[in-house]
Amino acid sequence: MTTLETSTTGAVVGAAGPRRSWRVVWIYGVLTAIALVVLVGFARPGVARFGLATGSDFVQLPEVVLPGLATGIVVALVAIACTVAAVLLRRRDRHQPLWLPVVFAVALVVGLLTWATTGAGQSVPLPGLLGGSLALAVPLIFGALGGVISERVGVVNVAIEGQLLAGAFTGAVVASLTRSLIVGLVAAMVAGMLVSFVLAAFAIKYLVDQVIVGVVLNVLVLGLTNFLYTLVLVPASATLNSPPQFSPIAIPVLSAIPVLGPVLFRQTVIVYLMYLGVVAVTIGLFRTKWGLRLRAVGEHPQAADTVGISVGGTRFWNVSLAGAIAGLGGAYLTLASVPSFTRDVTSGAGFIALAAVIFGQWNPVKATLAALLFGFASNLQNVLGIVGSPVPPDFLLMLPYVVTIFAVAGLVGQVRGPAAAGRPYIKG
Amino acid sequence: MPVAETGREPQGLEPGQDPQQQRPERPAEHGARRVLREILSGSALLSVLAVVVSLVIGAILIAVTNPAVIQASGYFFARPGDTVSAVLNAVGGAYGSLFRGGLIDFSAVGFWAGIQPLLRSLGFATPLIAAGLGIAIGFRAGLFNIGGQGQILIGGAVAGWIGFSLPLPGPLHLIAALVGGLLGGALWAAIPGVLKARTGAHEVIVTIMLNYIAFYLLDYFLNTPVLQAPGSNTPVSAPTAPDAVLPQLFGSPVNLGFPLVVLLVLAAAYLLDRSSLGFKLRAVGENASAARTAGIDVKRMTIAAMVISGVFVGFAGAYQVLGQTTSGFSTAFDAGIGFNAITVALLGRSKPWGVFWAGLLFGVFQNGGYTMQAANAVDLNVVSVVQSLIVLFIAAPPLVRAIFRLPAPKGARA
Amino acid sequence: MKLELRGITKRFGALTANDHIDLVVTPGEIHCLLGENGAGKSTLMNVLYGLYQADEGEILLDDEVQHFSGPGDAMRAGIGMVHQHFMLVPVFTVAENVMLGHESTKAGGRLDLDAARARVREISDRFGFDVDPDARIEDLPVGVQQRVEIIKALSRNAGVLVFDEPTAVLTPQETDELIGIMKQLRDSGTAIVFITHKLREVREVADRITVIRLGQVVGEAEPTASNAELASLMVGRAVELTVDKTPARPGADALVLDDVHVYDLNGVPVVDGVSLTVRAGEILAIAGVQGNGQTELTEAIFGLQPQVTGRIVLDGEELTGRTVRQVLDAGAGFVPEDRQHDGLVPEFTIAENLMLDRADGEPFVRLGALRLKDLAAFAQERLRRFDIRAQGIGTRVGRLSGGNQQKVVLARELSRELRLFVAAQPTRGLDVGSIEFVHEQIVATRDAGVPVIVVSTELDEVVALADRIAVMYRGRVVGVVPADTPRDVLGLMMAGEAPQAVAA
Amino acid sequence: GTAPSATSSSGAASSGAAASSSYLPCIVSDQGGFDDRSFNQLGLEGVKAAASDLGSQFKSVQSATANDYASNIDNLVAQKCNIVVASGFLLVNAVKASAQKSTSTDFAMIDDNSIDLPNVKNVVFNTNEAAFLGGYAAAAYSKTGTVATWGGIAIPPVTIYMDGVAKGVAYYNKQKGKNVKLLGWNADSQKGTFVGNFNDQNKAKTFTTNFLNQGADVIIPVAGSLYQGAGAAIKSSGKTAVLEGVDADVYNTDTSGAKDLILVSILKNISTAAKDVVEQSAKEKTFDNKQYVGDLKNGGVGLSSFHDYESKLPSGLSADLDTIKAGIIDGSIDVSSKAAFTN
Ligand SMILES: Nc1ncnc2c1ncn2[C@@H]1O[C@H](COP(=O)(O)OP(=O)(O)OP(=O)(O)O)[C@@H](O)[C@H]1O
Ligand SMILES: Nc1ncnc2c1ncn2[C@@H]1O[C@H](COP(=O)(O)OP(=O)(O)OP(=O)(O)O)[C@@H](O)[C@H]1O
Ligand SMILES: [Mg+2]
Ligand SMILES: [Mg+2]
Repeated sequence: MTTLETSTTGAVVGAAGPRRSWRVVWIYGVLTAIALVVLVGFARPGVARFGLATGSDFVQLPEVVLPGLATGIVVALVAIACTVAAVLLRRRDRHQPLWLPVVFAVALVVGLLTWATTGAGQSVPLPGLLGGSLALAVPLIFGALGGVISERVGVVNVAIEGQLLAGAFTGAVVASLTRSLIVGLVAAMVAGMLVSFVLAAFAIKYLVDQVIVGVVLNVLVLGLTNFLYTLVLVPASATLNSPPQFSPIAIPVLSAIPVLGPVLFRQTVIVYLMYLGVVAVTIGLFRTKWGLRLRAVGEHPQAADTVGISVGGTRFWNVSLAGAIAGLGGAYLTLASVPSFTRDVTSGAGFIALAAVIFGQWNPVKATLAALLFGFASNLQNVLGIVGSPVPPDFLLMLPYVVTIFAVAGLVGQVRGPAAAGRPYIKG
Repeated sequence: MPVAETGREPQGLEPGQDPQQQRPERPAEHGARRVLREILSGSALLSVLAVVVSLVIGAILIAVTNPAVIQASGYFFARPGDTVSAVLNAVGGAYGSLFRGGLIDFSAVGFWAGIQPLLRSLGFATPLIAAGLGIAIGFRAGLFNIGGQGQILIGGAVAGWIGFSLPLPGPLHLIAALVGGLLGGALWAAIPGVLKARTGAHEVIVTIMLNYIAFYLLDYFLNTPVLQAPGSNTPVSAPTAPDAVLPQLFGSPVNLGFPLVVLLVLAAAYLLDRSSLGFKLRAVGENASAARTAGIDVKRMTIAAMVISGVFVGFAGAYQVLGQTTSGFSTAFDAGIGFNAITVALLGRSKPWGVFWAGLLFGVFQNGGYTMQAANAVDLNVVSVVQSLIVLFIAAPPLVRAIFRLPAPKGARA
Repeated sequence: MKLELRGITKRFGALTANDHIDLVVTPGEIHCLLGENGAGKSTLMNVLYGLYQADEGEILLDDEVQHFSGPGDAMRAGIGMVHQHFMLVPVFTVAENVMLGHESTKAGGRLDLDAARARVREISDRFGFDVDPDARIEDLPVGVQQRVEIIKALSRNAGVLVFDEPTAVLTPQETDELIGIMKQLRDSGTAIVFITHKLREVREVADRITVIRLGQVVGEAEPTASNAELASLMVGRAVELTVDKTPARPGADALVLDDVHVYDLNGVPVVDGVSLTVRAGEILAIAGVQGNGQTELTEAIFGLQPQVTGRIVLDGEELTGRTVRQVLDAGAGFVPEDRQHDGLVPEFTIAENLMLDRADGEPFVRLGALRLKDLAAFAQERLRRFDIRAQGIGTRVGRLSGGNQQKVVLARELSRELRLFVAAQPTRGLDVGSIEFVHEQIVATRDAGVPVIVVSTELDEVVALADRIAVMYRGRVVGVVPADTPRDVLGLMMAGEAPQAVAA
Repeated sequence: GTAPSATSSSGAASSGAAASSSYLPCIVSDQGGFDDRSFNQLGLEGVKAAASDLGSQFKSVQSATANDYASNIDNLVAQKCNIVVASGFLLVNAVKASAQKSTSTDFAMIDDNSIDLPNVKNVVFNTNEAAFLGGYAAAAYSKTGTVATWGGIAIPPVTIYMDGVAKGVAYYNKQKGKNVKLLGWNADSQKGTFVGNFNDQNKAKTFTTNFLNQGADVIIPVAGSLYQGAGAAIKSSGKTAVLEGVDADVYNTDTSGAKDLILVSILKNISTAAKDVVEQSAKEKTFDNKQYVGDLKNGGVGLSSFHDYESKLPSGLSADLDTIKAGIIDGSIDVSSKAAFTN
């Protein structure tokens, strides 16, 4: 009954396990060399200016002015230090801690930003750069969380795009009708869940290949929302497509932290829900009974079955939960970001979220970081474009996608997903 | 004697007998015959019913958004007959147009005129089949190629560029453009293949990203003299030179692309069922470690599968610019085929002739949809809703059986 | 706890896997179930464990009728099972696996791992297991994994414990230990069902024996019954239990391994300076506990390991650094140890699997095209010659029983002109009838003048087949000894003792 | 089965008024669809208005992909449409092919003038003229001395606006000796900021925020309905900034609550043009293929009223705009754009 007898998205065939070994070290080396050549060798005269404050900050921070060449040298030194650390850790067969690539990446980004904006007239507002990255990443993060849960329980979730879109549409319509944001939010979750129900029902009950269902659901939801948008929403947009909007809430103390405070803690409820979601899913997956059972079902359904865990039920409810979470991401688009639904408003975010799931190795925190990286690259291209960049816009628009490919090919490489993801469980 | 016989003789099957009563496999059976047999077997009924259910759901969408129906339902309790007849009018009209526009127009004079719609549908089916074959070959090798869009864009752009810029004579021009398209698709598909083989990068991520990159790359070149029509300032290419256009056959709406895609189906069937390469691809797709142990170079097969997949998808791209939008293309000439091809491949169960029929069905729906929209003001999105429902229902026979309360087939697993 | 099965019948479509089976197991008894592959033993146990619902019949525990709708019910009723294929989540720790399904939690649903660790330690100590609760399953040797399975069952206070072919993957020492554990459990009043194909174990441990053939109980036997009697009862005919082989007539040195090292992905040597010579027409058996580098060594010969140093030479031809293809083309045949994972493509037909390693050229491929007629004729011949029980050459291999699957692998590997034959765990999980056949084929290959390496964790098999025996321990060859070396010496060598020390 | 006859009144999600004329005007959209709050929508409005004037039915079909253009047009012809309005330059090839085959059908080709056939009337707009005024107004209105424009994708109907805006800002600087900065578009290098599509409101919002962070207080998004994202950005930034609409008078069409942010709209009167062409074709039955060029002079393009902002304008701006408009019309002010139509 299944067309795709092979494992596709979820279970990556891994003749060998994680083969990170020396490759990562090489990447450090190569990137460091590039940084050295570009940032120091081709240093541009002048300074780069970074704004740290937002207009409404409590404490107004001064602009940071970085001299092009000196910053390049410092960044190169940090990069070299990171490379050396990586080599040493590798030598001693130690695990590479997560902070190392983060420090390395941050250093390189600072270097790149400085280099690219040295001598430009404009200063780069850092909070804006980071805040925009977060804004672009929010739907991706929700989608990725849904993806992680779904795939961890053994159901490949290609339908994230459909879940986001259904959430966006339903959230907008219901919030418009009821004038209640909370009801809209719940409706978005329900809509995402409904899409998941279909995925779960077909994948679990009817054993249809999960990738088929996912792909088809995306088409179905896009077709349906387009159809209803044109025929129902547009003629009655005042009643059906003018939802209220979540307004940002500043968290007292935290939002006063320089630079990061306003970025992270002057946000809407949905974003706070997202923080909670990342933490809850992470703790839940790895520290609770729920997570243990969920992962067991995704890794070895038969083993779970033999200890009395209902594989179908666990999959069904968790896939539904995943849909609800993705639905929240859709609601962000139409209730928090821009309060109205427009056709195909997700425009591919679900696919990027899927990439983030895999890129993040099915780990909620890493997937979140992957989504943030993508958001950052998207926003960076825009900011660079504004500040004045010699690169044609088409190439800037490619930037986030190229960055993702490089990251996946270079740093992540062969990743192993939940062993049973994509495979229907047949008892016996 | 310590062994106590119970004296009962086991009544089970002979050891050599397979209990499963499966149909004997006939690997050598000819493709078209096998398809025919599959259609005539029990699952054909289910497929028809799946289409019926999907059309019914589509009909509900059409009816509830139809102005006449909405109007009549306003006084439903006074005159329910009006609502019913409005529904029948709306749905009957829409599906009548779908049939008339996609398959056969019985109101047309003469056989030739009557099947014009079908012939036009073949034109829409052609790229879907070609790209669907490419995706299916990827599936069979265990690779999920979501990059159809990018491969079509690059393949088509190369074909188009050859088609309008190279001064080649006669048929050579067409051949060169076609080959260029195939190579362009292959090249773009080779990237995820090589990255997967070399670094293990997941093809799903890479192909998604390459779709976007191809789009912006094409956009860039459409704004430069490389692709932009001379003297124009719109990002639209120059028209394909007449001798690089796929010629119409016998004055019908069908062009050479369709016979070529039939050849592609045969080639794919041959590749998968009859060739050494296909055998190895399938082996890698089914069990990569066993293939490796048997001396098959898994990495090379990964690259080969992606390249071949890209060749087929590239044909769809070439077809788009040499047969469909021959008067110059923009960034949108992929027309969603890259994604629809996934659905087509899935509906066709990744088998070449299955893909062929699935592509044909989608082509008919697409073409009929235009007439439905023009004649009955039914939004085109209904078609994609119905198409996706068909795939879902066909994939889940038990559901269709449950809907129609059909008995489960004998010997179904517990 | 007393277990009684009454008239259990289980059908799969047209096939009756269990046909009115009656079975009584009393507390403090080890009850052996014997039967050839596909006789219906696992099915019966799966019914007992609630994984399958019986079509007819009932299950009684302490004379009370039970209704299990799933394994959860069975476990709560006090039934534990050590499955033929381990039911452990590889990426979980021991403690996590043990607690799975009956987790104790702290506030907020958080796992109480400490409690689970304590439970693991407690049971470990009781039976003298040495199991680290925080070790990940995939990092553990098979023997230890099995202990985890046992801990899992005991942690739920199982009164009836089922062992489905638990010794198939164990070393003699581990088997002995397991048998000790079973006896200990029995003595503490547990009712034990023990399924195995190894008659020696049966006689060693069984209190009663029930033989199943084709889904029916065909008889009961006493533990004192001879191997031959048991075997013929199982198979329904007389079975040759000893390998009938003439002394080897070894020829010249054929395969020479010189200081071979294999490194894993972290650069740790898993094969650590192995030098061996195999002569034409002899069987060199490599014995050893699972996970001491045998797998990697054979894979190194076939170019399946990425990091290999040293020299591997076959008939003067260097194999080191060659691709798998080149090694196969040099005339090497390989039966990998995990046939389902590495040896076969389950979705492919028998015929297709028979050409898997010859997909590039003659005789099945010409000018890139498959020659299906030739393949079909060849496959028919193999089917007959290797007595592969299947409906036909078009049957998918995944539908065959393990024994028949193994025959397909053998039929493929032994159909080329061989200059080297390597068989890893060639009879793992096979019944006596199939073992007999496989052993005959291996000996026949040797007699044809081919150098043969047999890797086995099964001492019976090693002793039966070998002309010489090399024992591996921790990536090194402890010693190469004659075939008639006593079992206890071999056992000690497998634990790392040098042969001189053992002999002394 | 028998289908309802092609011209039956079952068509068109339409006026509903009883048809008094058998003349059938039709319109086909490009991929943006008729709800793009931009030229497709305006074209449809024009056709609707003409149909209601004529007392006729009308038909409208949407295109979802590039594959749809030719079939949609052919099907409209088959539905016996008297005139087919093709909305957007992407349809040009399909129109050309169909017009050659169907010589008895009239065509109106919007935003392109490359077809030279007796039954095709090209309708183009010198949008840069109006955008020039918009740019000037933006520069004059800006308190921060920074204004910004960005587009959906880089196609001429979009960049022609951005060119005009750039020229208008530069003209303001020259005239007033100021240094108002325009972000997001460089008319010389033809490089600037684009969202990459016309759907992604979240990205539109984020990008607008980036411009606001750079101090821009007048934003001119040239991307159909994506102005909503820009409006949301201004609202959530808490800054005082305004938008300029494009194509339609967004002050009137907006339903997203961005109305109070609309300083002014740069109009491209597609609906009037479409209506005129249809009525010309219908009433006089004398359809001419003379190109229609909408410009400041004939009112085909222009600036909308400043609505709520009328009272907040810098003094003299209205007069300046009138002068400039005259200058553009008489050719004394250079508004040239690389994206403009040439003949
Ligand atoms: N899930 C199933 N579906 C259909 N048939 C099955 C299934 N499981 C087992 N069978 C059939 O039931 C019969 C008994 O199988 P079972 O696994 O119980 O044998 P067994 O005695 O355990 O063999 P072995 O010694 O090889 O483990 C087999 O012939 C097999 O064909
Ligand atoms: N899903 C299935 N459908 C049909 N038959 C099945 C299925 N699963 C297992 N079988 C049948 O069950 C039998 C036993 O399968 P199983 O995997 O238990 O092998 P096994 O008992 O371990 O055999 P062996 O002991 O020889 O290794 C096989 O004959 C196979 O044909
Ligand atoms: Mg068994
Ligand atoms: Mg078995």
